Amino acid sequence: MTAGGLSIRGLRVVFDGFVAVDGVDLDVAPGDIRFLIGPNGAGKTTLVDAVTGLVKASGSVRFGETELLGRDVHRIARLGVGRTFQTAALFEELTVLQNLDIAAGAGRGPWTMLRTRRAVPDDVAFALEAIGLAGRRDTLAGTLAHGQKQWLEIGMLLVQNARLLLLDEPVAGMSHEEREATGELLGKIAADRTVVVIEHDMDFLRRFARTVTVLHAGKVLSEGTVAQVQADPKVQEVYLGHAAAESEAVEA
Amino acid sequence: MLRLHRRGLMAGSVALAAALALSACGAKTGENETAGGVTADTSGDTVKVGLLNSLSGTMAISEVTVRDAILLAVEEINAAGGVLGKKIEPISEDGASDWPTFAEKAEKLIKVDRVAAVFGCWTSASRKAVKPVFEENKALLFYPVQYEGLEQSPYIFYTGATTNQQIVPGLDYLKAQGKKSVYLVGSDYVFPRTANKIIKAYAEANGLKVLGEDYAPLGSTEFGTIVNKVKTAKADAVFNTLNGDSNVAFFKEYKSAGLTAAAMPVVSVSIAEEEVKSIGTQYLAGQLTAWNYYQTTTGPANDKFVKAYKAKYGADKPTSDPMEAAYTAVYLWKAMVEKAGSFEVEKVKGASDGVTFEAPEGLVTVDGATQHIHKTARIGKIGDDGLITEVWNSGSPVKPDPYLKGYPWATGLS
Amino acid sequence: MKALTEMNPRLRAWLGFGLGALVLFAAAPALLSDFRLSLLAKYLCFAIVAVGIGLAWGRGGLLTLGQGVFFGLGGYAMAMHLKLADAGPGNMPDFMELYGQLDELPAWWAPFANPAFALAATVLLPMLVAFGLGTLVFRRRVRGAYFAILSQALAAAMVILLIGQQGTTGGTNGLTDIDGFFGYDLDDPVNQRMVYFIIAAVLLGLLALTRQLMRSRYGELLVAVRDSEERVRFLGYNPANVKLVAYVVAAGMAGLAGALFVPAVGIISPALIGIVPSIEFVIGVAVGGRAALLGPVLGAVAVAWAKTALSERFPGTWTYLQGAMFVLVVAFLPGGLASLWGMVRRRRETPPAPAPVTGDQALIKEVAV
Amino acid sequence: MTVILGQLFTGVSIGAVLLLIALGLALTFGQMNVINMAHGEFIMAGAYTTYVLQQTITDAGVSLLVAIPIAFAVAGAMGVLLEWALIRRLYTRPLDTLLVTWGVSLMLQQLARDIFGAPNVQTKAPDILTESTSLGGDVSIANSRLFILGLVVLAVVALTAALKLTPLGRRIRAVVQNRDLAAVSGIPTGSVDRLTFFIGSGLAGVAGVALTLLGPIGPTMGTNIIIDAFLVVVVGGIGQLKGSVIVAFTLGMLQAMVEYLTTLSVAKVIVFVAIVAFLQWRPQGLFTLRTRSLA
Repeated sequence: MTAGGLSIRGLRVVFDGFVAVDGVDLDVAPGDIRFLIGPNGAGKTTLVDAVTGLVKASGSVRFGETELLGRDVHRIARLGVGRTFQTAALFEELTVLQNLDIAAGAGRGPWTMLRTRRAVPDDVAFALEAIGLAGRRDTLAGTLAHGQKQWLEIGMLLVQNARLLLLDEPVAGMSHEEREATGELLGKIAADRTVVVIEHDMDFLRRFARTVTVLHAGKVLSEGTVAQVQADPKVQEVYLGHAAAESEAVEA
Repeated sequence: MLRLHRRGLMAGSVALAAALALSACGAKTGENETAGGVTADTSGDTVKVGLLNSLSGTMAISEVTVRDAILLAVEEINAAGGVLGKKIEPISEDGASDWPTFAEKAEKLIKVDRVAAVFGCWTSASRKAVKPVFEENKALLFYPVQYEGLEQSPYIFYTGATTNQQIVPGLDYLKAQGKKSVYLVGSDYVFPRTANKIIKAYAEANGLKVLGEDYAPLGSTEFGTIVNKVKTAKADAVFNTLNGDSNVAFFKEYKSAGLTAAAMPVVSVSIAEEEVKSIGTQYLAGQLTAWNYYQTTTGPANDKFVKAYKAKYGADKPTSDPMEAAYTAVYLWKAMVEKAGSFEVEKVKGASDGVTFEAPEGLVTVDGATQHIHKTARIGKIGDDGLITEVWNSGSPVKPDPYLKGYPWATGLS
Repeated sequence: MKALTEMNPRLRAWLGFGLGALVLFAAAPALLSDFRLSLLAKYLCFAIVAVGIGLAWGRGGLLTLGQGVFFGLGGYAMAMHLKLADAGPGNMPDFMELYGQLDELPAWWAPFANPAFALAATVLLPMLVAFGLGTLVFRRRVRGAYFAILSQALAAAMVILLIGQQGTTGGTNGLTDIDGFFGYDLDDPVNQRMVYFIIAAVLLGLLALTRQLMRSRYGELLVAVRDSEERVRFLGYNPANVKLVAYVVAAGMAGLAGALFVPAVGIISPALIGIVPSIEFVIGVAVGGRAALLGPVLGAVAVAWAKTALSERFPGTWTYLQGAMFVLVVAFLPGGLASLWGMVRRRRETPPAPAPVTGDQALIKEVAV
Repeated sequence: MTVILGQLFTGVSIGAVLLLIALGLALTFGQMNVINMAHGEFIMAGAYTTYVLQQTITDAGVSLLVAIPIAFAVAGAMGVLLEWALIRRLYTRPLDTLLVTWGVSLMLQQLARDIFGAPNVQTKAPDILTESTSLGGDVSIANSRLFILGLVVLAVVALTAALKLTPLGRRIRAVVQNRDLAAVSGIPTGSVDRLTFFIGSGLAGVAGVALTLLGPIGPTMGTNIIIDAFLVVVVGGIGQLKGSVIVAFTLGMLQAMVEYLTTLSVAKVIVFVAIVAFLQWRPQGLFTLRTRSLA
């Protein structure tokens, strides 16, 4: 296992007797862009919840050398684990700049916190450029277009200096152009980070996934490259031929 | 430039504040005071008096009736020609059941309205809050409610009972009835705690056993435990200094627990005719109260008072001890002013000793030394009709003794 | 052009402070009688509490219905010192001998004889209590309505405790009859004026401090926590600490206000601490505009003034009006009167931070699915 | 020994009163997450209903029994009105609901003062409810307390049955668990909310009738008890009645025992400390409807 990667062993999450994640083992290497797919209720989001400390889980989740399970959400975040949510969760009453500045600031000392921001920090300026919102930095986040909100979320992960990015349906509702842009952004980001993406969009997956894990009923069903997974009969069965059919249609 | 500007402004405002604060320093404590109080404005053909009662908030229930009684007295006096030829102009302020508000309104009445005297306050806390205001400004307050004693402000006249005119007679009565033990129940504030201290001292000297002492927070309505304790203590009587809503809950619980007036009578010092109405005779009939006045008190002065009150405010409105004391207070002030021939506070005070008034409760006399009044103590029994009838009285007015100096057992209390 | 817009808010703020100072230090004393000025002093004390509530509730979303507790702690600390000073060294305050029948000063009173200790305690004691309770409550993520109800219950418990210890706290009477203020005779109108100036200066100072807090990075973070506590957690902050700072600062302000209230009015009593006064502190903030800087101040002064003016003539009507203010302002104008001002004046120096919108709820639903 | 038995029953009866005043809240606050500070005034409305009825029905027993359904309807109607006029606009702003309903409670109190006068009014209880039942020896139980205990058991059973067994109850629970899903499934969430409010507020009215047997009937009677009721629901946890039931009786016992050993003031303070300590242990209360939501 590579240092800096995500390593999950025997992860189990139970809600009131319902087993949402049932003994998942998962390794994601640094530099990888891993897509998590699976039908509704497969446990994708729950897995991310468990990694980020939101729900209680048993087993082991290591990021690099550090065990994450049992830590508070904000401690896990400080270890360099960042996530986004299916619908953008931004501070809508604050500007783009303020959103990014807050995301960048978890490590700031009290003195810095109590002073007014005089200039735009370098990392924030860089992120503004990277997500293409430099021109809208004083806009209230709540008034951004849907795609821009998603980008802002990714920008917040960048300035947060997350080494492990967990993105929950980052391109849902985006136009084709926006998806392309997002995918390219992911590619750039992934160079020195570990990225996990939950996504239903097969087209997007084929374009940008480096590896894929298929979850079904809380268990890992299949794992490998896009081609390997698509070829897996178990996956085709679960998806009722849906994914395969779609891919054939696209290729045809 | 901007920074300079900011610093300059900041320095400027700090300096301004400091200069103002320093230049504003006045007398130090202990220095001779220059302020000599505020003189009442009696230049016109009317004289203003202040009415300071809670017209809103939790105490409004009781205090509004006191205000009504004061207004009745004012009206009667004006109809008879006023005081020293001037009509009384009442100015009513709302203390809002909030002690700092009482202090604020007292100050307003004295300084802004420049009244000749103020009538009002009910709770000890409101009196304590306004006391320094009256003393500072050398103005007069007439306080019409029975209270816990241990006070004698030169600027307050106390027309309600002090402890030796209400609580001590109540205990004397119990002792005369052959009661050997009492249980003390009270609200958690100054009056009950002080009253119970006096009761305990009395009990020790008179062979009465105090079997228990319990306090409920003001407004508390859960008396299950206290009544259970009272019941198991098996005392001969209960001495009740609860106030307000708590009385309702206490007596309902008391009756429901099977305790009766015959077996274990309760002597209450805060239940007058108005409260009887709201608790219900179903629960109260046969219980005892200690006051100086009841609506049923006999005599032409009371017949006139009750008749006038009901005519003005409604036939279903009972009269009670604090109302009578407030009504009396206005007449006493009138008598003092007339004796002094002046509205000036110091002259009125000087003339106060020995002033009498044929009050609804009988003859009352001002004791100039303590600024309390001689009052007749009365024990009453609550009847099925909601009225309280006298079962015992002290025979003659009792000399006020706020510090209980005339009672050997009370040494060490004050 | 750009320089101008950047400089503008700062300049405007200082002009605003200058104007405020002019009104408080020059106009009010010149125009108002001693009596009215002492009333204003009292209102300004409430305004100081309101500034703190504006920070904690308006910016932090912490609806604290127990500010009376901190107001009381500060007030009692100050009053205890003044009572001891009035009594003179070695003597006990008058009421203790009367009601408490104590032979000597209780140990916990003794340190308050020291003016430095008492002054420090007026601010630090409330902050300490807020820190203790806040740590327990926020760390366990007790929030929203739960926090409001708990803070209200705290006020109720505090009143019961104070009243129960009559011998050492004065019970329902509270501490009254305070004559001196650090050697100055409070009966002297000149000294009353001095107290007023001190209160006004403290209010201005705290406004400046709060303005800085609101505009700082911390202020932005606080709004973020208010709108989406969970999101902030995922960015690596512990929201409990962020809220704690606002709560503790608000408590300190309430304590200071209580301490200044004592020389201004001459009394501190449990009647100022309980559930009702605590919630009345909130009404002024709501009316003025909870998230604005000046809104709470003006709202608190206006409501207190209206109460004095109206309750004299129409005590019943005042209660209706007070109830109606809660209903109309909170339900239909959650930004308070300040938001009207904002609507009129299009441009704003800081991004608006109006009524908390429950971003959290969207998030909750989100992660729940 | 008799003391301890007596106190045990006192604890149970304090718990019964707590539960009775908290039951309606458990429904409106617990199930709908709406903090209704005017709940105390609905209790007051129930008590005044009893008083008004006694002006026409002179027999105390009959009027008390008649008062129960009528108070339920009166307070319930007030609840629906409040929900319709204000609360439904504020579902996403729970803290503002708290303040708004506080304002409503102030106005209702003043309204009561204007209609019935500031002083407390009296009602007559049927004689049997002012007596006590002996359990042998010195131990006896006040009939009024037994009546309230019976009433609260009845209310809890009826409410539980209604929630579990009737189609309406299932709808209420569906809305509680997932409002959006319920809405999509064709459940009219608006009218379900209003109905829940009707029942919750109606229960407050019934509590008001019962309280006429124990305490004062006046404009401020609601404010004195509302905080206790809220604490029961907060500690009991959201979304389940059994939490409130257990907590009400536990707090009742705790208060009775501590009060017996010390004083009522100390008991109140200790109960508060116990609640803060308890919330340290279980910040979401005793029982919480477990969903996968952020808690």
